[in-house]
Order: sequence, then C-alpha cells, then structure tokens
Amino acid sequence: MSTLAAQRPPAIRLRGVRKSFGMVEALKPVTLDVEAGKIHALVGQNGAGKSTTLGILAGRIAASGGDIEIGGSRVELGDPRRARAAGVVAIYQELTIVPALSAVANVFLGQTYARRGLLAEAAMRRRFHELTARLGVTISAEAEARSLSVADQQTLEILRALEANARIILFDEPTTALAPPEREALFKVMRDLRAAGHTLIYVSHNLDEVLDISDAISVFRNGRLIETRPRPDWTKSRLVAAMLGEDMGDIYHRRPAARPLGGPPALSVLGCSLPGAIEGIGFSVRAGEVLGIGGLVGSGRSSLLRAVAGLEPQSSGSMEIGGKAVEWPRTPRAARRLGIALVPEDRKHQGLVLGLPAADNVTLPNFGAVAPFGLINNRYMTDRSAVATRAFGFDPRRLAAPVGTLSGGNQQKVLLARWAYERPKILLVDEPTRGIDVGAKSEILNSLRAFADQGLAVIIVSSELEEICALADRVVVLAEGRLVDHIDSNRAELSVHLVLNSAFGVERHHHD
Amino acid sequence: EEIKVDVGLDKPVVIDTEQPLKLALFIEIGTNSAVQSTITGVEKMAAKYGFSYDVFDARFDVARQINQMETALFNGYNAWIVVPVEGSQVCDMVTKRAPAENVLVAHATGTACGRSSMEGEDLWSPGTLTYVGGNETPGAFKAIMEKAAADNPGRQKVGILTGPNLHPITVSFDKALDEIKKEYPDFEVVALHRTDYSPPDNQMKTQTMLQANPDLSIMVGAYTNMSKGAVPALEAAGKQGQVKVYEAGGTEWSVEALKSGAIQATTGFYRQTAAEAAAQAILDARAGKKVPRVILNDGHALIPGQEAGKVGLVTRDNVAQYTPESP
Amino acid sequence: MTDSLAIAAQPIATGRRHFVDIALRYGLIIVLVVLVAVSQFLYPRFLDPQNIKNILSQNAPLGIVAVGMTLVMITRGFDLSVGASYAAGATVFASLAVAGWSLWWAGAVTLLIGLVAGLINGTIITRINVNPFVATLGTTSVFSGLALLYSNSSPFVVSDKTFAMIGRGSFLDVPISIWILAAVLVVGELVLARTVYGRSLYAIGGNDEAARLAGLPTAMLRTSTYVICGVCAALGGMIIASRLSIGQADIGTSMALDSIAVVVIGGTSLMGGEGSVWRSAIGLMIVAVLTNLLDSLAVDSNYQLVIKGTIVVAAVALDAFARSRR
Amino acid sequence: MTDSLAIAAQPIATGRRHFVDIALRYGLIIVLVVLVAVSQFLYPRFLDPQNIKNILSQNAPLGIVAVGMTLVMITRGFDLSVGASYAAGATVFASLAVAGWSLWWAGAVTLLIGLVAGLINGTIITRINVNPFVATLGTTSVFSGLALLYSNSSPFVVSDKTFAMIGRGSFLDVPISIWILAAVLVVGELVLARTVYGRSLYAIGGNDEAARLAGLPTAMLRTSTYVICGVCAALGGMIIASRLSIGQADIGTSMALDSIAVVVIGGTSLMGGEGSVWRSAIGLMIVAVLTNLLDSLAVDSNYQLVIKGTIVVAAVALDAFARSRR
Ligand SMILES: Nc1ncnc2c1ncn2[C@@H]1O[C@H](COP(=O)(O)OP(=O)(O)OP(=O)(O)O)[C@@H](O)[C@H]1O
Ligand SMILES: Nc1ncnc2c1ncn2[C@@H]1O[C@H](COP(=O)(O)OP(=O)(O)OP(=O)(O)O)[C@@H](O)[C@H]1O
Ligand SMILES: [Mg+2]
Ligand SMILES: [Mg+2]
Repeated sequence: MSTLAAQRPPAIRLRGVRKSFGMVEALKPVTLDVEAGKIHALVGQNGAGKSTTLGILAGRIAASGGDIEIGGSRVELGDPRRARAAGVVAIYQELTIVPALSAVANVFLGQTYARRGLLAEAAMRRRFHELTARLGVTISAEAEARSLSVADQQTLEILRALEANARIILFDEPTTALAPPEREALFKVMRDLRAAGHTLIYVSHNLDEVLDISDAISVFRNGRLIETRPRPDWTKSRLVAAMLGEDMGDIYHRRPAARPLGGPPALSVLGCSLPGAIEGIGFSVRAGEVLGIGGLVGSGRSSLLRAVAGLEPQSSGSMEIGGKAVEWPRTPRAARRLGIALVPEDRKHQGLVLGLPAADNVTLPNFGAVAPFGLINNRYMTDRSAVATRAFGFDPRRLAAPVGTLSGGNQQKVLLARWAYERPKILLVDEPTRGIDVGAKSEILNSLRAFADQGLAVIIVSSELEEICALADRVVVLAEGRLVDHIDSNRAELSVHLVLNSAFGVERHHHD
Repeated sequence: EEIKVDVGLDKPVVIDTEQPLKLALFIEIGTNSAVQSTITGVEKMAAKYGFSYDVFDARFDVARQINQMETALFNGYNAWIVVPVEGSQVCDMVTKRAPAENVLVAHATGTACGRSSMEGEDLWSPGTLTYVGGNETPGAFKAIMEKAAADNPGRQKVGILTGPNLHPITVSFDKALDEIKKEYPDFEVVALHRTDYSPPDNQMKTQTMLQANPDLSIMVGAYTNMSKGAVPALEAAGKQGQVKVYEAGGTEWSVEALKSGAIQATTGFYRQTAAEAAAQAILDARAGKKVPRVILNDGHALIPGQEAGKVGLVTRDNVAQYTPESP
Repeated sequence: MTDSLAIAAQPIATGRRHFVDIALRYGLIIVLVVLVAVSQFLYPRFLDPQNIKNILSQNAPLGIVAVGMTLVMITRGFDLSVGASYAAGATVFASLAVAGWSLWWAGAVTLLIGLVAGLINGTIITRINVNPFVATLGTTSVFSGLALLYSNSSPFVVSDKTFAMIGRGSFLDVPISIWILAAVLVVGELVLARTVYGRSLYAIGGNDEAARLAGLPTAMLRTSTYVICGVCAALGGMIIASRLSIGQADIGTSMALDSIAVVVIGGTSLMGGEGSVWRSAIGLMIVAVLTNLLDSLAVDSNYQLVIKGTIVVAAVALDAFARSRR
Repeated sequence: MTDSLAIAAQPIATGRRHFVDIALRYGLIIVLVVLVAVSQFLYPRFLDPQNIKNILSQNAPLGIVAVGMTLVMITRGFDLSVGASYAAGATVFASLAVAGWSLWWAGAVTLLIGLVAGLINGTIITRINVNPFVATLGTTSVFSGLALLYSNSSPFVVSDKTFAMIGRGSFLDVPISIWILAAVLVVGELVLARTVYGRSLYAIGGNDEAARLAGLPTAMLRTSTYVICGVCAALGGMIIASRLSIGQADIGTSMALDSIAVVVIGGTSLMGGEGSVWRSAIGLMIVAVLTNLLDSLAVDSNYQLVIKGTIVVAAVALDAFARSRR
C-alpha cells in the first residue's frame, strides 16, 4: 500500500512559494510535498507562517512567488474561487462567519442547495442535521450565527468545509474553541475523510493532538519551513526543539500560589443568573488566587464571565467586592469601576481595534495615563506598552503595527498586555491561550500567575482543561448553566479527569 | 343651481352654487418671502369674503405638488390658485384633470404648460380660468435689462445671476436675455451663473465673477435673492457703485437696497395683489360673471409713470411711491 | 453527545425566538397599523379606495427605487445616483416617445440606460474600489449633466395618449403603476428571501471577506445590485414621465435621500447584511401614509416638517427598541 | 523569543511604512497640487491672493461643518441635520442681532442652540439606538420646521454694520472667516491626532464593542461628536448670516451632502475608525478649487456637472489606488 501511495503524485507540491507583506517576509521560499490521502500537520510558533501557507493554498492570499501544483498540475491560485475549483477548501483560523445569517445559511455559504435558483431550504436543513450528527454536536439550525458561542461558530466552519467535500481540506487551528468531546468527534471525522481518500492539512499548537492524528509533520520557524518528516520520526520534545531551537520542558507544570491565600474574598458572587444561559451561580475568589472555571462547551462559562463583567444587562445577582456589597454591574464601564476587567474570547470582535496600532490597543483602557495634560505622548505610550507586552514575550518593535496585521497569537498577547498596563482588581480571562503556540502558552500562563501574585484575583475559563488544572488554585465546574462542583487545590486529585467527570456528571444523571 | 364657466375646453366647468367655495392654494415653496405674500393675499380675501382655504407647500418638489393636487382633487376642493413649481409638469393636472372634476383653476403668477416664456394672451392655458401676473414674464425681465442698458450707455461688461435650468423664471429670464443680447450689442454678457436661488450661492458666484472679470460694470439678477448675495460680495470687494446691480423682485429688502444705493433698479412684484385678483376672479366666475383670461393689471398701486398692466420699474427716484408686498 | 444544555434549552429558546421574531416584525407593522388607524380617525376618507389608490400610485416610483436600494444596501452599498438615473430615465423615455418610437422600444432603451448607469456605478465601486458614497455622488453629477445636455435643458412633452398609460392607465380598476409596484415588490422579496442570489447578497453584506473566501464572486454580485438599482430607477422615471406626459432632466433631486430613508426606516441597516423588501415596503407605507394624512388635513408645511420628523424618529426608535429586546 | 522574523524586518518595515504613508498622504495632496497647477494654467488669475481669499472665505462655513462631520464619521456616525442646524444658526444669530442683542450674547446663544441640536441627535442615536441616518434625517425635518416657525418663514435682515464683521471683516488683511476656519481646522486636527479624546474616537469607530469593553464611555463620546458637529454647524451659520447680513431658515439644504462629500473625498471611510481633519481639509480644497475654476471660466452649468463628477471620482479613485498599494 505504501508503495502504491508513493507512486501517486503528491496532492500538493509547493516549490519556492513565498509571501511578503510589504517588506515583511512572512514566508520565505517553501518547498513541500503533501502526500495524497494523508493528514499532514504544520506546527510552529506564532507568526511562523503556517496560516500564510494555508492562506496561499486556499487562495485567500496571493503568493509573492513560487509554483504550486495540485494533483500533479500547476495552478494559479490567488482567488478563493480558483482554489475551490482546484479542489481546496479551508477552515480559517479567524472565523469567517456571517453574523446575521442563520447557522444553516452559514454552513451552505457559497454552496447552496437550490432548484432553478430557488433555495432548497428543507434539503439544506436535512443535510445540516446529518452533518451535525456526524460531528456529534447540536446547534439550532435557525439560530443567527452571531448569537452562537465561538465554539459553535467554529463548528459551523468545520461543517462548511465538510459539506464542501473537497479533495483537499485545510484546517487552521480548528480545535481551539472545542471541548474534548467535540475534538474527538472532529478527529474521527478527519480520520474518516482520510480513509475516503481526502488530503488534509492540519495546523495546531496542541502537539499531542498533532502527534496523535497526523501522518507527516512539518515544522515552521520564522517564516521558514525547517523540516518535514513522517510521524514516526517525531516525538513531542523533538517537535518542540525543532520549533524553538531549544527544549521547552513541560508547559503544564503546576504553578501554585506564591503565598498562602487568606483574607476576605476580592470578589464574591451570589445567585448570578442570565435567562437562557446560567442560573443561580455563586462563587468567590480571593486576591492572589486563580479560580478556574471548568465545564463543557455551552455550559455557560463565557456567559458567567460576561455577566460579571457587565456585558449582560439582563443578568442578575448580588456581588461583593472586598467584602462590601456593590450594585450588580450592568455595563462594562460599571464593572471597570468596580475593578473588574474581562479578556473576551472573541478578540477580533470584542477585544481589539484591528485598525489601530498594537500600542493603542494596549493603552486603550486608559489613554490618559500616557497623555500628560490630555495630549497623547507617543513615546510614553510606546514605553508603557512595551513594558506591558514584554511580560508576554511580544516584540516591542511591532507595537506600531496595526494589530490586525499581527498573527493570531500575537494579537492575543496584545490583548492580555492591556491589563498588565491598566491593572484591574479582578481579571476575568476567557480562553486566554486560544491560538497560542506552546512557547507563548507557557509565558501566558506564567503571566496570569504573576498577575495573581501581584495581588489580583484571576478567574480563568479555558477549554484546555490541562491549563486550568495547572494554573488554578481552585476550580468550579459548570454544567448546563449551573454550578455542579467545587474542587479545592488541596484536593490533590485536581485533574482533567476530575473536572470532566463532574462536568459529565449531570449529563449522566439525566441519562440514568 | 348650476353655473357653467367656459374655460376654453369643449366641456365647461360646472359649479354647484349650493357648495361653498373651498379653495386650495398651491405654492412652490413656503419659505420664500415672495411666496408668503401670495398666502397673505389669499388670506385677506378669505377673511373678506368668508370662504375656507388651505395652503399646500410643494417645497420646490414638483412631484410633491402633483401629489398634493391629486389629494386635493380627492378631497373636494372646488377651486385652486396655483403657483406651479414647474409649469410643464403640472400642465396635465391643471388643464385637464382639474376642469374635468369641475375645479376652477387660477394662476397667480407662474404659468403652466411651457408658457413661461410667452407674453400677453398666451400666458393663459386652456382649461384654466385665468392667469394673473405679468411681472415674471420675459417682458418684465427685458424691461429691467433695458433699463440697465439705457442707464449705462456705451460698452458694458455684464454679469448675470439666474436660476437653475428648467426653472420657469429662469426660462423667461433667459429668453429676455437672448433678446437683449441681440438688440444691444454693447451689452456684453461676460459671465452667466446659474445659482440655486439661495443668497449664499449667489454671494459665492458673485465673488468668483468679480475676480474673473475685474472690469465688470453691471450685474443683473433674476430675483432679490440674487442681490442679497451679490451686494455683500460687492461690498466685500469694495466695488459698490462701481458695479451696478439690477434685479427683479421688488421686495422690502430691495426697497432698502435702493434707498442705500446698493442696487439701481428692481421690478415691482405683486404677488399679494395677484393672489387677491385670482381669488376675486374665482369668486366672480362662481357668481356667473365673465372673467378675463389674462389679468396683467391685478389692481396693485401703480408707481408714478407706470402704465396699468405693464411692468413697473422701481428706482431710487420713485421708491418712495412703491409699496413692496413681500418682506 | 455534548451541549445537553443546548438540547434542554432548545424548545424554550426556539419558542422565545419565535415570539421575538414576531414582535420584531410586528414592531414596524404595528407602527403602520396604528398610523393607519389614527389617519382614519382624523380623516374619515383615508381608507376610501380612491385615496389608497392615490397613495400607492403616487409612491410607486419611490417604492420601485427603494427595492433596488434595498438590494444595494444589503450588500453594504449606497447609491446616491438613483435620482439622476430616474431623471435620465424619464427624459430618455419621453424623448424617444416624442421621436415616434414604439413604447416597447423606448422602454427597453430606457431600462438599458439604467442598466448601464448601474454598471458604471458598480464598476467604479467594486473594481476601482471607490467608496460608494463618493462614487455615486460623482456619477449623480455626471448622469444629470448628461441628461441635461441630452435634453438641451428643456422638457420633452409627449402628446401621444398611449404614452400616458403606464402612469395613468388602470387594469382591473387598479392603476397600472400599482401593478408594477406590486410586481417589483413581490419579485424583490422573493429574490432576496428565496434565491441563491439573494442569500449571497446577505452573505456579502454581512461579511464580505467570508463570502469571498467561500468562493462567491463578490465583486460581480455587488455590481449586479447597482445594475438592478439603476434599472429600478429608470423604470421609476418611465412611470413618472408617463404619469405627467413629460420628461425632463431636473426631477428626482430628492429621490436618493427619500429612497434611502424608506429603506432605513424599514430597518435595513447602513452596515449591510440585513434588511428585506417587505421591511422597505413598510417603511414606504409609513412615509406615504404620513404625507397623505398631513396633506389631506392641510397641515401647515412647517408643522408638517416637525410632525413628520418626530413620527419617523419615534417609529424607528420603537422598532429599534423592539429589536434590542431580543 | 518569538517572531524574530518580524524583528529582523522591523527597521525596513518602518522605513517603508513611512514611505507608504507619505505616498498615501501625497496621493490626495498630489491631486490637489495638479488641480491647482491646471487651474492656474487655464485661469491665470487663479493664484491671485484675492482669489485664494475668496475661495477660502466662501468655503469657511462648509469647512467648519466638515470638521464636525469628520469627528462624527470617525465614530461611524452620520449627521444629515447639519444643514438644518446651519440654517437655524444663521436665523437665530440674525434674529437676535435684529432684536438688539450684543453680538457676543447672540453668538453664545446660537452656539448653544447648535449644542442642544447635537445633544438631541446624540441622545437619539446612542441612547435610543436609532440609526444615525434616520435619526438625523428626522431631526433635520424637525429643526428646519422649528427654525421656519421661529422666523415665520421670513428672513431677518440685519442693518447693524458690526454684525457683518465675522463674515466680511479682515484681520491682518486676511478675512476673519478664514481665521476662524483655520482655527477650527487646527484645533480639530490637534484634538483628533493628539488628545485622549481624539484617540478614543478612533477606537470607538474601529470597534465600538472593544472600546466599550475596555471601559470607554462610548455612548457619551459618540454623543459628544454630534454636539461638536452641531456647534460647528451653528458657527458656520453665524458666518454666513454675518456675510450676507441676513439670516433665513431655508438655506443650507445641500450642506449635509456637501460636508459628507468633503469628508469622504478626503478619504475618511463611512465605516468609521479612520480619517483625519487634514484629509477633510484637502477634500474641501479639491472641491473648492474645482468649483472656483469652473465658475471662473464660466463653464456651462451642465458641463460643470459632468466635469466635476468625473474629476471627483477620478481623484478618489487615485487615492483609493494609492492606498491599496500598501
Ligand atoms: N496582512 C498582513 N500584513 C502584514 N503582515 C502580516 C499580514 N498577515 C500576516 N502577517 C505577518 O506574517 C507573519 C506570519 O503570520 P501567520 O499568520 O502565517 O503566522 P502563524 O504561523 O499562522 O501564527 P499563529 O500561530 O499565531 O496563527 C507574521 O509575522 C504576521 O505578522
Ligand atoms: N444572551 C443570551 N441569550 C440566550 N442564550 C445565550 C445567551 N448567551 C449565551 N447563550 C447560550 O447559553 C449557552 C452558554 O453559552 P456560553 O458561551 O456561556 O458557554 P461556554 O461554556 O462559555 O461555551 P464556550 O466554551 O463555547 O464559550 C450557549 O448555548 C449559548 O448559545
Ligand atoms: Mg495562524
Ligand atoms: Mg466560552
């Protein structure tokens, strides 16, 4: 079988493909063969050029040079339509959802079922249910995409690519927003696709997953393809070494609190409810403590953070800050006045002003601090944001670049650095390492711990349960919008397993 | 009882004398001071003779005026006084549909059916009861231009401020200008600017004109609003007196400007008395009296030397005897 | 398998969504119904069939243009040049009739001119990437200049009786202009709501990049909306020319603002991606009813301005409030 | 540690960015320079100081309004009511002068009225969430209705000579209206480019949700732009009233479209988050120079329409092209 495969032409053949944005050389000449009917993974640090490579293949970005062959024949891409015609579809790292359209409409975007130009809505809905069943998810077909969680939106993108049923499917970090069960389902689908002869390219920062599913792995560093080897030639540490040029060690080593936790809670919340999402949730967090919130996708974790951060005017509950009862925040501004800040999960739409430079995005909550007499001093701004971003390993020389031109991971660093610049009392972080490379992930987790050590109360939501277990002093678990468990750090068994068990506990209950 | 009024069509307009007079007044724009005096005229007659009337302001939108007419037809107004936004487009409405529904139509200044560049009996459109006016006809504009030519013998550089294309006043003003250009070769038009009738626009156009033509000696404007822009521009350029301003319009502002020497001459506009005469014509017709098709002498006070039915030229000399009807 | 919350919450959520949807739709419809009721109360002949016919036929050109504008605005576009295309349509249609062309040919050529105007707009906007506002402001100026030059700044007066048919004739006792308006509205609504083309427009307006990445020919689709809008404007111009038996190039100056207003009052956002023809139709009716009522009651025009402005803002505020409640 | 690629590329990138920035700026500036050169060639008195003074003072009201509009549009807003506020400003200012008020008090009250108008717009838009287009279309109608009622549809003619000073007086041989325009432009540019307030406006326009989450008082900030815009419009009205010694409520009908056009020609997007006062100033100058040239040459008004539309589109296309090249 392997000999047979070897005789087939590679599904994709890149010869000296490169890309520069202005003078920034995002991708130095890349030469790569992707074997047909295989899963080929690309790994590398943030900004290494993975998305750029996929973007070129998908026709989103026009290459600055080089040849591309697909299925043995040379193609001129540079337009998504031509890429589709050549049998390539992609799931992009940055969501490409049409917010006002329904879930079904989003899945069938550009590939509508129709008879004589008239939409075949029923057929699409039927197919939609087939596809969701295949991935083991439940998404209301008629729900407006903007009302869906990021996870569900990500799922729609995956469904869209599945529906396209192309010969070549590119997955750019498809799992970042997904919980373990959906990830498993996705991997199963990917294996099925491979078995059916499709060629898959898979980009992820989760090296375990990469090692688990792929047939070959290419490592990128600084816009250069370092090496490509079949899966058996790789181990995790060799991957890390190739990515970074050094050994990283375990990123998930436990980070305990620096000093014994005591004193009154910095924040305590009682009976927090948001109709339709969460009900009667109470918790508290002390200064210097990291509280993790565990749960499955759709369990209400983001809703809880949003409610506490004043983003859900319909929410209700009672709140104490430093032991004093305060009014429930109904606007983000009110929450900010209470010392609460949120790092949202959707950085593109809620976090960053993409057209403004990174420095402005860091100093956004308080331009006043870099503006003596109300006049913005650019040097102060650069200096102060350089200090804030450095903690996250962000290169200060990129502070002047519009944040929209940074790689996904670097955007996330800018977003987090904002709250190192303007310190809140209570920091809520939703999916802080979404799309972050292993090296930076460790930096971010360290910085979050450092936030706590400097006396902030930190609440973290992450679908990477390992992260929560590594970082949190305590974990509360949500399921179906209710609080179902409370795991203390002194319970030695704080582990992914335990969190998952409590999260599933409720469901098991229902099935019994 | 029924009274038949001949409006120049095969079928007369039949008036049911049982029905009281219900008058609709259609004006082109309510924010123009001249038009305000049209309203005043009708108001005065209504108070005097005790009939009801409503004002429909088209805000310079002819489609809107036509819609208002359609609405008025439906609402049973039995007589109209019309100042058209644009005569050609209301033609069908005022000469066919209104008489067909037994509505008497009188024009108080402003003609219909492309007659704005005509004179005398031709100002009347068959289907309507009467036309009152004569001060916005080519003849009227020609009179002021002739006055400018007569006052200033020898070669003259003339700047013109007129309205937008297709506007009825513009059409008759342009016709007068064409004739003047032929008859008075010394009257050299060096710049013609189409403005939107607003003083700011005219101020701007005047400045530009003065800059491009430093030897300009005369300016003629189609209406007082033109002078309202031109005079301050001349003042700013220090050219008062050097460039002589002639206009049509005869408003209160014009009177003050004549007295101060800012403008040389204007024509009498009598929209109030025209409106009164139009209302009177309707009342007369309803009483079975014969009404002239064209009323050029609407009964306004004559300026010394003015012949009834002819345009009155108002100058510094006779301004004391002229009573403006518009602010 | 997962999302058991979602499963559990589903029926409630759907129930709520339905209710909200209904309230949303009815937000604006309720405004219209109340307005009609108030009109009938203040002005008893309001619901007289003739008055309804007047209202509809008077607003047929505006309604037709608004349909084209809805398509443009759903793709996040903007077309200020409809007034010029409308005037050009009226002028050309009348001029050809004066020149003795058959009405069919004259109509076809007029619509073709609207199409070309739209194509020019679309090309400037999607290929040369000029902001739709400036692009269509510029073409407004060019198109009206050309129409004025073509007509030598004079009206074309048509004496032929059949010419007046489109604007003034009736079929089954309903004015033909109303039939045309109804046809354009129905077709527009169907196209937007039921066809692949319509769905693609929403996608482009909602997220142009996503639509492009999904392989939609976005530039072509956006151009097509300007083309349709230009054709609608020319058709509107034909109706008004026929209604007045005259075509002249200085009409339609308020058409752009009016048609955009109608669409936006209907709830279509300037930011694209949402809106619908039926919403624009309701926006049209709110404006039309208000105008007719105030004119029928012969309200002083200055007060009309104040009243109309207030009611329009209040109506849209109510609609906005209804939507925000979801 | 990460992104060493980026680090390496940085110095060059900055160099290039500067170059690109310059080209971008010069894209529009070059258009203006060419236009001026052509004007001087076709019309030798064009660069005469008096002509320049004329151009600037004539366009001072428009320029002032455009500064306010720039702020509004950077926050993704829209203000159609500037024409009405402008007319109301002219009317009120003249009426108070006629009533014998001192100019200072009359001016203060006029600006206050602009402020209130802006506050009303801002409140409707940010608090009741009405689309800016409809909101300001509605308030346009209300404000002009009120101004007309206040003035009883008649002009206020001011005989007091000092009243004419703002519009016609000079200081250091430069018209006072030009000084005012220059002051508003400079302050506007400084505020936008250098202050916390200005930077916040860009953030709101770029991503309102992100700005709100970061704790900026977005509703208040957006309201403030309408307030500034209203004050600018009233100030423009004062200048025109003073220039003509007349205040009447029917002026300014093209002010909204003209000022938006100036801003957009300057390259400020309707989608918010970008733009600047100096860009709007160049947009203003392009329009002003073009108008002056065509009028000075006394080009037939129909041809003017065609020429102006074409040049404006071409200028913006060139600018768009220059920007897309980065
Ligand atoms: N539109 C753009 N303009 C300028 N630079 C860009 C643009 N898009 C990407 N880049 C740069 O190209 C480089 C490669 O980016 P790319 O998105 O391919 O990285 P990546 O490997 O996918 O990183 P991540 O893991 O963070 O997603 C980065 O330095 C990035 O800043
Ligand atoms: N304002 C709202 N009104 C109604 N339903 C909502 C609202 N906000 C969220 N939901 C729904 O509530 C559920 C919980 O959403 P939430 O985003 O809080 O989950 P989550 O646990 O954070 O999941 P994820 O990891 O995907 O973000 C989802 O099904 C979501 O669609
Ligand atoms: Mg990437
Ligand atoms: Mg979440």
